[in-house]
Amino acid sequence: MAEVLVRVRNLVKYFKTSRGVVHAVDDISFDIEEGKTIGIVGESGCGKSTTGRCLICLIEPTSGEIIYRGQDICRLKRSEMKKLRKEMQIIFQDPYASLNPRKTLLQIIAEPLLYNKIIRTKDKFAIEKRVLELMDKVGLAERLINTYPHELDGGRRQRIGIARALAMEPKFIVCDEPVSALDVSIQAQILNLLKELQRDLGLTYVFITHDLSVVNHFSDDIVVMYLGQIVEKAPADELFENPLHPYTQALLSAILIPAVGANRERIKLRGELASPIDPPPVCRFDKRCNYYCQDCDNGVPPLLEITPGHFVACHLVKPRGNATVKAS
Amino acid sequence: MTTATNTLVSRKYAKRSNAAEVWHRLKSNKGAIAGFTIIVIILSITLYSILFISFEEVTAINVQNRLQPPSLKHPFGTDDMGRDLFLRTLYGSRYSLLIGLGGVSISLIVGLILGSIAGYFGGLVDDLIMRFSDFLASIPTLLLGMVIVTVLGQSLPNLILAVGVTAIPEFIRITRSSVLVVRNQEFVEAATAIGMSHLGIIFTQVIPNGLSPIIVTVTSRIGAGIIEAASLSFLGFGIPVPHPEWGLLVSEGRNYMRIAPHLTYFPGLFIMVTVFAFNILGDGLRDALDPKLKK
Amino acid sequence: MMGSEIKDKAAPGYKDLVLEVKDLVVHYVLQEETVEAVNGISLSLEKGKTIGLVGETGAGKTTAALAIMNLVPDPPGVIKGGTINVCGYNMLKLSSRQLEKIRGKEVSMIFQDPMTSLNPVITVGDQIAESVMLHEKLSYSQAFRRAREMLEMVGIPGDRATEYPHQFSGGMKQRVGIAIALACNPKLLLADEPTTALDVTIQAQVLDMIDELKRELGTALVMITHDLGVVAKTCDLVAVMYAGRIVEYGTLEDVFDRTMHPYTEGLFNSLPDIRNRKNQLQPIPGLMPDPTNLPRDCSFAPRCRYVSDACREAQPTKHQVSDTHIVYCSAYDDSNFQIERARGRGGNG
Amino acid sequence: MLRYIIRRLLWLIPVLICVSLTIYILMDLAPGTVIDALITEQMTPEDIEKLRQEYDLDKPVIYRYAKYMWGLLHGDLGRSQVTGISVWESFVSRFPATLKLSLVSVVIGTVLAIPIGIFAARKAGTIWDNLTTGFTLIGQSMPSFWLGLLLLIIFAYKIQLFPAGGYQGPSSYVLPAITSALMMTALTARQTRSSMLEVLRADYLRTARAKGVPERLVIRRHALKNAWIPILTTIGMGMSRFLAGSAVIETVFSWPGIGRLTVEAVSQRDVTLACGCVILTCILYVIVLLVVDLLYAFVDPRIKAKYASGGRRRKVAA
Repeated sequence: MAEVLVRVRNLVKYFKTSRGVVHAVDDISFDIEEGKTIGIVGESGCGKSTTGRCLICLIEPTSGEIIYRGQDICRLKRSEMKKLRKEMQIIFQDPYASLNPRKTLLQIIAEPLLYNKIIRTKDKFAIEKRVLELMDKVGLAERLINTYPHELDGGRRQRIGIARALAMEPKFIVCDEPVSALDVSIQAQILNLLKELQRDLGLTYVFITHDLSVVNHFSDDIVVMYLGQIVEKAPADELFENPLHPYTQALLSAILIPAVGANRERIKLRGELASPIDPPPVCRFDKRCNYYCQDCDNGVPPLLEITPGHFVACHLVKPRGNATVKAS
Repeated sequence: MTTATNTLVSRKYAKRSNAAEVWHRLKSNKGAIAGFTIIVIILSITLYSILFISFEEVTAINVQNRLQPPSLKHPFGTDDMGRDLFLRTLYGSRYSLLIGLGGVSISLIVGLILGSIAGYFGGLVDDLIMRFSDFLASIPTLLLGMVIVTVLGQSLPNLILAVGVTAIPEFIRITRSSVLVVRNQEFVEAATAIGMSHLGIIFTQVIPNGLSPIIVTVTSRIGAGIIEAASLSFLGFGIPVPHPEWGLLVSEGRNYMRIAPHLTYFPGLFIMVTVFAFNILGDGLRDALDPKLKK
Repeated sequence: MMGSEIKDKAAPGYKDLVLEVKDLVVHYVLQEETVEAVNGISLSLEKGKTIGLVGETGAGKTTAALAIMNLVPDPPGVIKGGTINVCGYNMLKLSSRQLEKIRGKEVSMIFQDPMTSLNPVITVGDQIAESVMLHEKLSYSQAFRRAREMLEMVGIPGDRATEYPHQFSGGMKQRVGIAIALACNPKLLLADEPTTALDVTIQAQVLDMIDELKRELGTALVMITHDLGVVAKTCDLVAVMYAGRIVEYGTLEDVFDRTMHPYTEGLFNSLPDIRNRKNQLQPIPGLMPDPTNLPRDCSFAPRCRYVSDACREAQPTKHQVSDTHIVYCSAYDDSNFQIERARGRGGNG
Repeated sequence: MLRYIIRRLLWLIPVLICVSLTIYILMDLAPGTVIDALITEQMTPEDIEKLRQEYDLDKPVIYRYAKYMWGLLHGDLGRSQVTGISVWESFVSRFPATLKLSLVSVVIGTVLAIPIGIFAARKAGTIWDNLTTGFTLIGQSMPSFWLGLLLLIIFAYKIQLFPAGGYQGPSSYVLPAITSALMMTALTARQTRSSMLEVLRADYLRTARAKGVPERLVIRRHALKNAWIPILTTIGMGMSRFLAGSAVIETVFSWPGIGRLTVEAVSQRDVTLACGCVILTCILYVIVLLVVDLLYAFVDPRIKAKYASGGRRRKVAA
């Protein structure tokens, strides 16, 4: 069993708005093992991006702990946090908005090096050497060193984002929908690159996405979120073979498989995502659920270990293996 | 690798920088080039007048020569005291330029600081600064200018101050909104992720990216400032006589509209051309700096 | 009654062919360069059928769809050649007044981004009623009643007709977009990535709904998408596009099970297989060519793993594999050539 | 909605306090006092002292301000320190002149500007667009006093078509209205052009065309309705700018409006009159802006919803 790198305990993030408190992330806990990839899936507004940003302290959680190698990073002082920043990085979804349009590729990749005084600003040769090394690692041609992001296509921009994240030799990278803005052929290039880097550098990933086939391909463990809460958590194989939460089942059945006749009858959900503003203290999925019954209004279901390693939060799924809900 | 040790690879692939790119696009904008040319001409006129025209020369009274129509000797004619209007108009360019540039610098500095604080930090600071800006903006500009000049006395620095203060709210608002746009971008988050401080982010990420609308406002505001100052002078709240400020010259010409309309034509024309130059330059800059036009 | 009206005007040879496109070429002429968006595509579609137009960003799918409506923004767009026939009307020869009569009535379109494609200051009811009033000469109250019916049909309570787009969620807005498009029972519907901006579960709902309505109304559908899963679910015919050309064309089974073109194969190999998570992705190397500077030879050649000298000499040759299946690839000049996907199939079955 | 209006009007109170405090104290601190104009050579120092006491000049400025504010609280704007006429009365007697002129110019400006702006936007990049852009830029660059004087020289002195000034009869409106309408037109046309350009790129216009809406209606019903907000802002700004700058045009055409009244008050150090004028102009100013904001709600349902929910905007992080 690999060592646990990050422990998330009772993470909560609320946003105050004029219309009420948005419960973006509402009391979630999970562990991230070193050298592995944990996938977080869910639809828009389920709080997956907020979780990712909390994990590396880009936004401060309302409450809860994020324990990185034994230290609660939410309680660190600025200077201590600055040291830790080098170990944790993020790759963003939008390769257009995540790069400063006024800087060249060289400046963008060198920025973390200079800012953290890893290399002195004056040492132009050392900077360039390191930048070229990183560009080579992510598959960017040397001649692009002086280009601006807007001159490049989405795939190459995403490579810049990866090179920037790698510059400080991090151990832990949050990938926030890194391929969802890319075309299929480019998406596969980037996914392979990320895998290769993980193998070579021993990286730990949190892979946030809404694309289930990508997360299945890419992750070791999968966390399924719905309206700010974890509904199911299991190793990828287990989750895809034996989904237990009604929402996960619906989600999996909605995947469109690119093969003739492969698309089975899908589980139809009622209605649409409820509002994350001041939700009632019951199962968040209740009214849309095909198995909705009175039990479902008995408070928020706890996340229970049903079989070893497989956690589900549903009033109808009880431990000891006799799941009432079966995949159709 | 061995041969490259003493030349930077980045130099090998050197190309146009962002600023050079904007300049390139500005060059292909005919309006901007026209505006730029006029501004250069006016600047050289100002330089010429500083070097070669003395204050005595433009204020010396020569009654025999009064109210002469334009001629070869006096291209713009002479005024009611026989002073050559051509020299006076050339001499006056310095006031308008100083007021335009000086006024904008004041409002730019104050607006930039307050606007970026408000936009970046938000919350209570934002509310306070915006209330201040609203308050300042709810006093009609010309009125505020008149009061400032009246209180502090009629002089060039006070006129600059008056023009500057009245434009502060505009700069606060424009800075704040462009900071707000930039600060929610992902690359600002990326900067936080590499451990950058607030100050570092403001200076390296937010300001360079929020600058375009501010630059455009600066150019068009210079023009507006010149008109405002001229209007104040015209109403009698400007630089005192006998300084040949353009607005004052028009105001003097007003008394002789029937018999010597040239006194009104020329100084006003100079105001208009100068302001036009800044406006059209601002217009060109707006196009050149617009990221939407970038490919 | 509508049918007879059309048949009177219909071009000779029109039977159940709702759409026929021949050698369509569309370029965007900009100041400094010309974007060659669509470079000679041909399609035909019968009543009630669905064709999938598949390709990546910049393949020219959207431009092709806009050209079918004769809505390519001009300038800079120029339709350089070809013919487009919709329900017997020659779209490129009609006056703008005649076009306005056909758009929304015979052919209509659903756009990709439901957030921006509805007018934010007009109620959704009025937006639906507008096209009914224009095409069916109904009074406002009759048209508005129809608008409410349409909303009900796409699963939105009719009472919400008086609300504005900002009061709806993304999935609901796309339903409104569909209601607008279907308000006058068009013969042909163009759907430009109708579900790309939506969540997975909502995507499934919307696709099901399009499918149902299509069947109910007998509408022919052009489904533009980059998602092979969507194609598998909805389409009868598939046209795979690359750099403004169709590279492979056939029935769903032709293209998916008897894949011929290396690019189509590359697309399949780039997709993670949900049934086998351990398999390695094989991305197509390199990038799509710059559409302002397309090569005169096969534009896929630089990325193709089967490339040979013949590919670099001329445009790929057309091979009619079967009645329904066409592939444009010079490699098939050699009758023994097979792509790996086909070899694998041969080995297994 | 009503809550929003009330909140905006309540906000006037602190603004007016700040404005009056600033103006009053600044004016009071200015060199010279109002009695300078009243002192004659025959006056003895005692007489002058009596005069000073009469105007409370022996007391601190805060005392005078407090006294002024006390009056203001009771709806009394005080009397002019120079002429002794009630500030309210002189303002009310001068206000119609300014209002008529500003309405005429706003109407002319809007009616001309919007078609010009739409025309330029639809012909963007052509010679027609460049011509209108040139015209609007010149319009914006012309100092209004100069334009006014030029018109006077040509139409009042050279061809004597219109009166040179004054405030009687429709013909006296022509020149001042043209002067102020030109500024208005230039500003509004430019704004209309750029906001139409923005809207013409929008996806929903494509939707409208795709459902067969005739081009004329696409522009009128779909595009213009969305372009209104920035145009309204500019019209409101133009209107308030007119209030602010009315002094200039009124001076040129000897127009008996509030702009001239204020200028006279400030130059005569008539603190009460000046302060009263500033306060009343401010109120007008804020009301114009409020009306513009309310018109937004009329054209854009999203803004209406925002006002209805109290009007505070805050970003919701995703």
